[in-house]
Amino acid sequence: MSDFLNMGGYAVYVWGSYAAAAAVFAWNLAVPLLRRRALRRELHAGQGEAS
Amino acid sequence: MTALLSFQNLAIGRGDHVLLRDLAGTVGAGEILHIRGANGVGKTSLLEVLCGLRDAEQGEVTRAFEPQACHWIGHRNALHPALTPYENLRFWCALQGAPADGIRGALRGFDLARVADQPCRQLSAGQKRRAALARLAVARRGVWFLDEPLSGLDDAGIQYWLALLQGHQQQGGAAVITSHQALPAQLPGLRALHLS
Amino acid sequence: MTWIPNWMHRLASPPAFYAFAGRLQPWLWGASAALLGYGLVGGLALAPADYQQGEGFRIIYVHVPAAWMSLFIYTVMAGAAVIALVWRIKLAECVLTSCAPVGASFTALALVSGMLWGKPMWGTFWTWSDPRLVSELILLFLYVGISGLQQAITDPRAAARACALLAVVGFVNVPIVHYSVEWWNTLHQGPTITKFDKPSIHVSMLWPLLSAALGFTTFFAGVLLQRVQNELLWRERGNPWVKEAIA
Amino acid sequence: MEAFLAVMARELRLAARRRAEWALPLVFYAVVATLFALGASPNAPWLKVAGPSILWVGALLAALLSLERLFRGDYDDGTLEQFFVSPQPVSLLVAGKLLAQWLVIGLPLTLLAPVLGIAFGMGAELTGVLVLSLGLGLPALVLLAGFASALVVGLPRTGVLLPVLVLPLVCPVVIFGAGAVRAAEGGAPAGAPLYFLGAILVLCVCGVPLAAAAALKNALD
Repeated sequence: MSDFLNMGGYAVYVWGSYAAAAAVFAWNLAVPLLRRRALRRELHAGQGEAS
Repeated sequence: MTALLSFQNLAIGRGDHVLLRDLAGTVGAGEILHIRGANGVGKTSLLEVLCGLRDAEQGEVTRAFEPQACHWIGHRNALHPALTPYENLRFWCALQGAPADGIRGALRGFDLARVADQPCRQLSAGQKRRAALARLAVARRGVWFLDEPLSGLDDAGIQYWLALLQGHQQQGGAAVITSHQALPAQLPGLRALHLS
Repeated sequence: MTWIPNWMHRLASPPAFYAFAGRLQPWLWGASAALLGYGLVGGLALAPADYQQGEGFRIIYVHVPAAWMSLFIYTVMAGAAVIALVWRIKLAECVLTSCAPVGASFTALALVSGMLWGKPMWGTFWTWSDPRLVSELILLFLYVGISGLQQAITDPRAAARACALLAVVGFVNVPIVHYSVEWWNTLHQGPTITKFDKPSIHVSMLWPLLSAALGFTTFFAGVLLQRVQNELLWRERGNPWVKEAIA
Repeated sequence: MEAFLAVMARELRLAARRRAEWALPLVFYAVVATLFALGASPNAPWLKVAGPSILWVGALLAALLSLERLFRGDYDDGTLEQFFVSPQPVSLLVAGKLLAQWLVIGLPLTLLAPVLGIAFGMGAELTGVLVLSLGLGLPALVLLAGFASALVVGLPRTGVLLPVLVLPLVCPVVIFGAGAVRAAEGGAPAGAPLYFLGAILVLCVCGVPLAAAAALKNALD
């Protein structure tokens, strides 16, 4: 297991890249979902005013 | 009478927002269409669409004249502050392919002979408006599209402009005008389009 | 009006596309999770270490798909830009503005992973002698410029059309940049960094790579649909279908 | 053609009235080059090596800063609307404006460059290549900057946005332009990069006026 984590001495670089990838994926998932929530709130509020 | 300009089922938008729907009308020779309505209702946008400066959201505008056979005078005067009225108009003539020999006379008609060779930044708002409107007299064009032509004009200016307009009508010209001021009711062929 | 197939026209209508995107998304997320999962396990554990680069080559499973995405997304964006400019389809405008931030994030990932790969392999995080790395950097600037332009113009349609023009001009620019950087490097006669030969990829290394690349692509498709849905909801607000959709 | 010349004549007349418009970029260029030299230790050898790129980037920034407001005045005072009701294609009018801008801003910078080149220890032959590369590169730069300023014309404040839009687009121009000088410095023939610059210029001349006209139309809508 520790061999696996050690990555033959390249641990920082290998895990660093995978962490960066994870961050990019998380950001890409989170931003549109948060935006959708904000939109729903905003559009519902706008509807309330209109009717 | 043939229509110089006709539009059907017209929808006008700004950005994603539709301002006006289901507009229709015609403008024939000798007629004046006065577009009226409150601020922000879309008068200028409609005028731009009719002139062809802007695309309609929907619907069709039929123009029975060449694109270069019309006058467009927007609410901005298209005068460079560092150039004189004469230089500005001469540039405009070259741009529009119009002969430049009528410029002095047109400026004189609008009582601008004294300031014709001063940079436009030294002119008052009314004088600048007159210089912009002087284009109407420099080149004869079949259809006029004027956005708030009277803003800033004094009585003498308005009278002179009305005389030009009537002469234009008598020669079979047409005009589409947005204006907050009422146009004199005795103008023949005057029709109003109220937007809401 | 230029002729457009009927089904395309129908799909390009915002409510139809919104519903279509909603139905497609679960499949995309599922496929993406499966492909990325296999790529991850295959790349990190199953594939043998490279005979030259040892375990360090495993960065390839991040770097290559990210670099591929940076170009793929730009192509999608430029395609949408052309459609938006020629046919004035609102959907295409939404697609192209949605592409820019996602593309920027993957380009940044390609750069970061490229640098992390470069340090152990070349001994330096950054080298100006690799045209691909430099081109990626310029590509990132282009993406950022398009995003910035979109945010600076308040009217969404004017913003999208300005971005479309910039995207098309930028699309012509990318190969010129790549070629110019390549030429630029032929000027150096001094010590050049010796690059490793391309690892002769073994099948057990290749399958995870393909799987990861496809996983990245399907993930992008899912994110894109989600973002386009958001754009459509916002730009069509006030229309009856939006009220139904968020009810 | 008459309209094309009229647009050019107007720009040149305005430049003649407002001397700061073309004089300040020259001063800016000289100051930037001086600051680079002052930032180095006196007569540092790398200054001679970096000379071409400093002179190229300085010219680029000087041109860029003065082109930011290129279409702004015409947009604000309504002249752009007159462009679009004119019978002439707008791309032709835009081309006239950009050509005039090159004459007013690009050409003086090109002519100042050899003077600054002396300060960076450039020989006569290198200076010739520098002038030639700027002569081919700056028109392309003016065109691209014109396109970018057409994109942002409707914005009240552009700040640093314009350089961010333009700089990625002009990378190849800088690489080939400064590269031509460095190639000549190393004794290699400078022909190839100059041909590439020429090709880029032709591409820009053909494409950019159309794109800029489309961008202006979009800003008016």
